[in-house]
Parts: sequence; C-alpha cells; structure tokens
Amino acid sequence: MEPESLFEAPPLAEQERMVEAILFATAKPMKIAELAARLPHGCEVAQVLTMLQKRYDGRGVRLMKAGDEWAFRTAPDLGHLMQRETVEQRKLSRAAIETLAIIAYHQPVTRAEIEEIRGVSVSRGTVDLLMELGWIKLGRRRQTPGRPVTFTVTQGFLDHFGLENARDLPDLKELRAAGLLDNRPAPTLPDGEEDEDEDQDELFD
Amino acid sequence: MEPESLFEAPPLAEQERMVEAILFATAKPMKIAELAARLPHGCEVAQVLTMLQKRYDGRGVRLMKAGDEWAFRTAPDLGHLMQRETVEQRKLSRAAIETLAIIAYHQPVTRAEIEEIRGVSVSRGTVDLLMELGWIKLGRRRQTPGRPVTFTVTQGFLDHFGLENARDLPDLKELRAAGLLDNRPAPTLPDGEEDEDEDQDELFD
Amino acid sequence: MPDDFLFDNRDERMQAEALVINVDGYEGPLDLLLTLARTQKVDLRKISILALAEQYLVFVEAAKRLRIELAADYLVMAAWLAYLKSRLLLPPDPEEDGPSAEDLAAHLAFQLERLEAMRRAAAKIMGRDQLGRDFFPRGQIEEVRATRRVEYEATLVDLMRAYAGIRTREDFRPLHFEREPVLSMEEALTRMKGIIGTIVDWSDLESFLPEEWRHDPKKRRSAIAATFAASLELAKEGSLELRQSGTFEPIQMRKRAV
Repeated sequence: MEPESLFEAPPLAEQERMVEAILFATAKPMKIAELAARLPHGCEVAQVLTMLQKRYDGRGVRLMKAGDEWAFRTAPDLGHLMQRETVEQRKLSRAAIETLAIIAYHQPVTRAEIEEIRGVSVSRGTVDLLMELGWIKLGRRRQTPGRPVTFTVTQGFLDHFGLENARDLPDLKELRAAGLLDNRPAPTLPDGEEDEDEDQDELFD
Repeated sequence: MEPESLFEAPPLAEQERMVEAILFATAKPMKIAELAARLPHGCEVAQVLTMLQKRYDGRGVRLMKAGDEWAFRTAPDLGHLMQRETVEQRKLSRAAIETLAIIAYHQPVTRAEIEEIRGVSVSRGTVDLLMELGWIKLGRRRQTPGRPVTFTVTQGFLDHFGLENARDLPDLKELRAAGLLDNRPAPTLPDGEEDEDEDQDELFD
Repeated sequence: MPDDFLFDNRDERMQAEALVINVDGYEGPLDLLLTLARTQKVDLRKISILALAEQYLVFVEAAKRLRIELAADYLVMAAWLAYLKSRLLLPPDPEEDGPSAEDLAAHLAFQLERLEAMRRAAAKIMGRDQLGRDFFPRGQIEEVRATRRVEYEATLVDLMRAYAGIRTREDFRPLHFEREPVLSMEEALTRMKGIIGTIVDWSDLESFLPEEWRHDPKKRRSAIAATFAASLELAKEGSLELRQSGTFEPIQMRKRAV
C-alpha cells in the first residue's frame, strides 16, 4: 500500500509545472508511464501534456510527441541560430536512405522484401548503420516459412524527423491509394529461379 | 560585413523565442555577449532575458542568472522530482522476523524475554531495523529490578500485516490447524550460527 | 536477334554509351532501368516496357563494345528482358503456362514506379527538419539522481511461521532421551563400588543415596531401589554384608571382612 494514494493529486497547474520540469531536465523523450512514475499518484499526465503543448505552441521551444513519447525540442525555424550545437552528421548513403524509407513505409518488412523493392541486395552494413542510429529495430518474425525477421522504424526515428506518428510520413496516403505500398509479389516465372534466391537469402539471415 | 546588419533586428517577441531556444539547447550557461553573438544584430539581449525570466516565473523551469551567466534550471521546489527512487525488495532476516513475531505475540516484552524465547541473543541491528521499519516501538518500562524497556508492535505493523489487533494473531494450535506448522524443523541452521554473526555485527555497530 | 534492330536508333545508342560509362553509379539493374525509363520522358505509368527492354539491351551491348565488365545481375536482367521482349513481340504461345508477358511487363512497371516512389519519399523524409540539425534537444541535462530504497518484504504467513518455528523448536531437537527421574542399577553399582571400602560399620542403606536423589520422593524411591539392587549384587559377589532387623526396618550394610 502506498501512502501517496491516500492524498489527492496536486492541482493540474502544479502537475503541469512538474511535467515541465521533468521533461526540461532530459534530452530523451519520455513515455507517459515514465512520467507518471515520477509524479505523485493520480496525476492526469496525458491531459497535462496537452496543456503544456498548448502553452509552448509558437514558442522557441516546443513540446513534441514522437510515437508515445514526449520531449521538448527547439522550434525548427530557429535551427540556424543553433549551428554551434550541431553535431557533425554522418552523410548517409543512398542505399541507407532508401532502405530507411522502405522500412518506414512498408513496416514491418523483411530483408527479402526490401531487396525486392530496391532490386539489389541489402548490405549488412546498411542495416547495422540504421540500427546504430537508433532509427530501425527488429519487429516480429513474419509467420511465413523460415520465419524471417522484420524491421520497423523506432520512436527515435520519429523523434529525429519530427514525426508525431508513423502515419504522418510524407505522402503516405497517396502512396497507399496508388497501391505502391501493396505487397505485390512478382509473377512467378515458370522456372521459379527468383524465389529460390529469396529463400536462400532468408536462410542466411 | 555581416548581412544581418543591413536588416532591422527582429521584433522583441521573436528575439525572445530565439533566446529561449538557444538557452534551452545550450549545454552550459551563457553570457549576454555570447547570446548576442548568436542572434541577429541589434537584439536587445538584456531586455529579452528579463522578459523571458518573467515568462518562466512560477513555472516548473526558471531562467536563472548566476554571476553574469544565464541558464534554465528546474524550479527549486521541484528538485525532488529529479530523484528516481529504485525500490529493492529484500526479505527480512530470520532473526528479524522471529524477533518481530515474539514481540507481536508477547508484547510488551523485554529484550531479555525475547532472548529467552529465541534461545539466542538479539542484536541491536535487528531491533533498530524493526524500529526503522516502524513495526515496533518502545513500550513502558517493566516495573522489575533494572526497570528494563519493553517492546510492542505499532499501528504500522498492524497495517502492514492487515491485522486489527495483535491479539488477532493465531495461536500455536491454530497455526498448526492452518498447516503453518509442518512437522519438520525449520531449514536447519547450525545452532546459533546466524546469531553468532549477529553478535559480530553488534561488535561493529 | 539482328544487330541493326538494337542499333537502329543512333541517339539511343549514344545515350546508352553515355550511361554505361557511369555503370558504377547504379544501384543494380532496377536502378539502371529507372534511369533509362526517365529518358523516355513520360509518366512511369505510361512507359513502354518494350522500349525500356530495348534500351536496356542497347546499354548492355554498348557495355560489351566498350569492354566494360558488367556485374552478373545486370546480365541476368538483360537475359530476362530479352525473354520478356520476345514474349511481348511474339503472339502468345498457348502451350506455355505461367504469367503472360503483359503480367510480367506490368510487374516490372510496378517495381519501377514503386522504387521511384520510395526514392521520392526518402528524399522527403531527409528533407524534413531533423533533430540535431534543425531542431534541438535540451542541452543541459539535469542528471536524475537515483536513490535506492530497500523495502523489506514480510507477510503475515512469514511472521506466523517464524513464531511457530520458535515455539516448536523444542519438538525438533535431535532425538535423545531426557534424563528420567530414575537411577539405574548400573549407576548405583558403580557408585557403591566406589564407596564400599569406607563402610566398616553397619550403616543404613539410605545414608548412601546420592545427595541429589534424596529429596524428591519419586527420585528417592528410585535411588533406594537401585542402591538396594546394587548392594544385593555386591553381597552376591561376597564383597558386602546385608542385614534387616525386621519387616520395613532399615536395611543395613557393611564391608565384608576378608
């Protein structure tokens, strides 16, 4: 039994101050549950986050949501003032950028599917790099023969690109409407050569 | 010549956003001159800092001045939120639980009586721990030679163990009926070994 | 396949040669096909797969002529496109099963369109404001101090078990017989043998009872019985004499003179 539960939660305005302080103190986005664990019992974290987001709307700093995590970030239009804070970003290869986009739009997606879309094999280095950047992660295994691993994008990806949600990816609706995100298998050639290759790739995963 | 000098400084509200973003993102407190160097020419940094300080007045985060440097800081009254408590569950030692049980069943009881019942001496560490947990407290002194202190259990003890009253504790016969006494000795401890340790503890207390 | 068919368009051949020099710049045959498709300057949806196949084959031919080694997958694609081209040009063979040439062409068009779409999407993603470039996290992180609190677990059952354990510890002592209030004959005999030399005059048997056995009536009776039995044993040995003046009179004993 926890003694806090005996008391009422602090007033909303006070809860807002508390969430503000906690989120200001960290660079890492936090889940509602993590925030709740740091606050007195009975706090309305979701409501408070919305209040806080409204409060910072239009300010130099904004409260951003990435997936189910929240963080304060500077307003993007002020980026030019921050040049000194910029960490030298590694130039991503075209292969890495395309692989990332394919994972984002087709997730959860297997390596074989990525290769099918790009028409070339995916080098291990590409996947490793995207993992290291914290932008992709392993999803559930596909329930197909060989149970291949799948990849999905992460909260870190959403945070990095200022996306509230994977549904907010650019042109997602249009691409879906055009059927370009459909999983349309290649018409099988009589000799089935192509599919054998795919299966082999999966074996080596 | 810097191109900014050709233009008017941005409106104060915009300057405020800028300073807010810079101070948020910077890793260390900043002097007015450093801020000015990052801002477009003609910005009223000192005035903007005062505006910003007022804006954050009473919030969860404050704009603080230390010497001639400025930084955002958690409001002092919310410092406790910056502590994350990790709770470690630990089993009470056998000595502690036995001592507690004797006090619960025999209260008020002196240390000598506890020792007689347990057949070994009671370390101060054990008593201190039980006191710290708020489960036992000092009772009245016994009106016998030496006027020894007695121990009783507390309301906290009753709350923790879900008892109305220490008298609700089942007696031996009920314990046996409840199957709490299997006819086997408690996991064998070589006689008094644990308590020897305790005695040593006492030496080092 | 006649050469003049492949090279009937001089511009196309020149273009293929220009592209082929850059072969390392392509990410595989699909990428190359996409690049070639763009030269058709039409919407990918309206692209002529037949024309594209021809362009590709021209490219491969040009590479051969320029003695540029093409990776195997480019050659596999060339073979496949040659096959597709022939299927597209010839009337459908009723004997052949599997997908129609149109299906294959449509899928290739879909693949190209999808790759193009992913490229555009990738560019849009990368064009977004990025963390650490356009917007920034908090720079001055306040460390969260971790404090550790130990919470002791103890349930009522633990408590009761502990108490029951203490109160019944006696029950669980290693098995040995408690010393009963009975003096054994062996004990009495040992004792009597020790003192027999000092009994020169007739003395009451009861004066030889061990001190701790004299007071408790139960123990006294046991001690008398044991001592009497022991003295009978010693009399039988011939080291002790016994006498009793009458029923219930004190039993007396003395060392037997040798």
